Amino acid sequence: MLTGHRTWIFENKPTILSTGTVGGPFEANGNIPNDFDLLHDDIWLQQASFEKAQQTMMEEACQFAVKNSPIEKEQVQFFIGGDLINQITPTSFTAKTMGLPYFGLFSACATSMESLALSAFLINGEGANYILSGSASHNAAVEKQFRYPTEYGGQKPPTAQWTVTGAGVALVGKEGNGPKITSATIGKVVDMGMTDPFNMGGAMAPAAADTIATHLKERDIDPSYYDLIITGDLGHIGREVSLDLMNKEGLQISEQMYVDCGLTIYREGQPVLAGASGSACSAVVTYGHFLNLMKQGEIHRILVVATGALHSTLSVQQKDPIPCIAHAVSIESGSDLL
Amino acid sequence: MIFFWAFVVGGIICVIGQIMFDVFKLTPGHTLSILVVVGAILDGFGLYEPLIDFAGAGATVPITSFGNSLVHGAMAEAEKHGLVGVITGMFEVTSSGISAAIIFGMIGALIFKPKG
Amino acid sequence: MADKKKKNLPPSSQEYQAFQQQREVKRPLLKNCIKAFLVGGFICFIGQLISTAYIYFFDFTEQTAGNPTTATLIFITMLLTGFGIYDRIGQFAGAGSAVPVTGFGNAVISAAIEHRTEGFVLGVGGNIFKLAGSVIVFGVFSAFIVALIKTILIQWGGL
Amino acid sequence: MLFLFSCSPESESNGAKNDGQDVEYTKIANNKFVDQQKANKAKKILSKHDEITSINAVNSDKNLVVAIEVHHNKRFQLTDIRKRYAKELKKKFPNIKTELSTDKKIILELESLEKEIKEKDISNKQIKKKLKHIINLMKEQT
Repeated sequence: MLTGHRTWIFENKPTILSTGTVGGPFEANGNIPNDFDLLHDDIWLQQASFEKAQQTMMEEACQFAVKNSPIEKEQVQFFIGGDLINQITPTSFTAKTMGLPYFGLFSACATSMESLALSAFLINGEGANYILSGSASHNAAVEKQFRYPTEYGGQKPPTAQWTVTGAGVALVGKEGNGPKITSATIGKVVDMGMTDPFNMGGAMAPAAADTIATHLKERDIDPSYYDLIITGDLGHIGREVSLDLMNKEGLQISEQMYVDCGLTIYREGQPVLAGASGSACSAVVTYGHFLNLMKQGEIHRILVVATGALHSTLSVQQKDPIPCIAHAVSIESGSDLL
Repeated sequence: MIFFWAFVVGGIICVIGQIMFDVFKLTPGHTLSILVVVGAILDGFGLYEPLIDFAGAGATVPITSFGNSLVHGAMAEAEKHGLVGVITGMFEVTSSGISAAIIFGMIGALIFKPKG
Repeated sequence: MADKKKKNLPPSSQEYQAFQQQREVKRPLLKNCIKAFLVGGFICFIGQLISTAYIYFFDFTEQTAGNPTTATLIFITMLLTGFGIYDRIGQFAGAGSAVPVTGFGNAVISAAIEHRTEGFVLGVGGNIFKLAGSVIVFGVFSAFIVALIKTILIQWGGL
Repeated sequence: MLFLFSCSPESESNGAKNDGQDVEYTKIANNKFVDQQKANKAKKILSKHDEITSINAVNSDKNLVVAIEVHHNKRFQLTDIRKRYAKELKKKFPNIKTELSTDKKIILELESLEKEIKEKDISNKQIKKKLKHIINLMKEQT
């Protein structure tokens, strides 16, 4: 049901039945290695290319999501996902392997929540019973496409972020045990004329602030309704900027309840500069870390705001600014709703 | 002495590059292209050779010397053949850097995989 | 230049960019410059060592030792690039490892290694100068202009 | 460290000091095979200049090859210095082909040749051959 301009309330409470998360060696060495279903120690995954490695991770994440759920793969109706690589081929090839009807999405790093919102909407409207939704990224594949060859000795400024190698998939079902998807707010493309591709957090912060403010306003709730407001991959700079932006607008969001996936996944001391990014970042941290916390009963209501920068190497070279988007999905633990 | 000055002059040229990175926010591609052009222009005024005499590898190892040696090759050939030599002589002196990069690039591609 | 670009933006964007800039982590200029100086100087020092070795032990003069020195440095770069060390040095040293000819070699070799998955002809062959190409293009073109002007001045101006 | 580098090549050249000036060169003995008077004369002429820190020279009956090392701070004007002294040598030795170099390699080659001459185990023919090789090195451009 539409509330306000761009917020959906899911009264049938689509459920995240299970998740599958896969990571690489850098993530294994990070802050939350126990929240992954599978960690690889080789960034190539014995594949011929980084793109194929990413596809393999996505396939594995899908398999884990199905395995962790009470249902069979044949019961799944749709696969909704996307990634950052040219024409989202790794995701499309995964869809081929899975043999499922498929929606391919692109919202850069906001793809994870875009696909979750759409899955919830389809299930809420009885368009499907079970949907696999997720996103993947691979550090080296993204470096190659958006920046320089991985072995090139370019110096990244302290505003740069480290792309996560991993894949996160959620299996959304009509009913069952698990966290419920209660609402979603679809983001607008926000362009503040930021042009530095090495400062994604700064570029994406206004989009995140806009989506969070709209979500709270259209649902007519206070920020304190949520235990945590989780942003996708704003990093140190974007987190601080967006928090200040919202406080300036009169939204009282406290430091403790405003967390960022890009700052959660890695340890202090890993060379990630301003934090993590990549379409897998919000997916693996939400589906792995935060849903586990919810299952343990430590948190009950979260708003996940995945942020994405919608530029390409071409648009940056042609001096276009970096437009950004943020999609928000609220997830609430099952028991809380009863 | 030459070792000391090679270190200092080479280091200073790199600091100029770093300032172009950090202050003017140029990409490595822009920075290196500008430095090569600067090297060519300096040689046009006859200023780069003295620097090489003074600092040795401190002046020949930075990429600026690439512009310098391109001009040198062109000028040497131009003395013999006039204006046509400007075009034909260009790579006379510089070929080693480019050919080494191509050869070792190819060998690298044959034996190495990116480590990520 | 940056100011001119900013003037064309709507006021809300300008305001945000100023807002953002206060919170942006600044690049540590002095630290970066010192690191670039030390690493860049060290690479040139190694270059001088190699070049001196060529003069002492082979039939090369100061004039002709430059070419084998460059080739040797690029060979070392190939090993450092292939074993995944040069990109670490690059993150530490910035221009210190980008400006010497080893940086040129690294740009070529890293592109060659990276694009091998797309095949040798279209991948390696087509992308090997992806990064370093502009250096060659602008080097050659500016050298052409400089040499042209100089030649004309010498021939007609009697310089 | 600075002085270690700057001094070591010169001190190795085991040259004798001349007239209180700190220009180093070795007078090579004349023997019946090879007459090195011209080379010694060239050394004497050039040693008058302060900016030169070491001189090596060898002559055959047709060629006189001289290599000088100048004070490091003067290396910015190396091309001019080279031209100036080459001219001077040409003027002083009109009857013989003179070559002047500032290249480290030529200095090294001449040094070892001087040593061989001093130890008298080299014939006139060999000197000629070696000088030819050195001149070829000088002419070789990159």
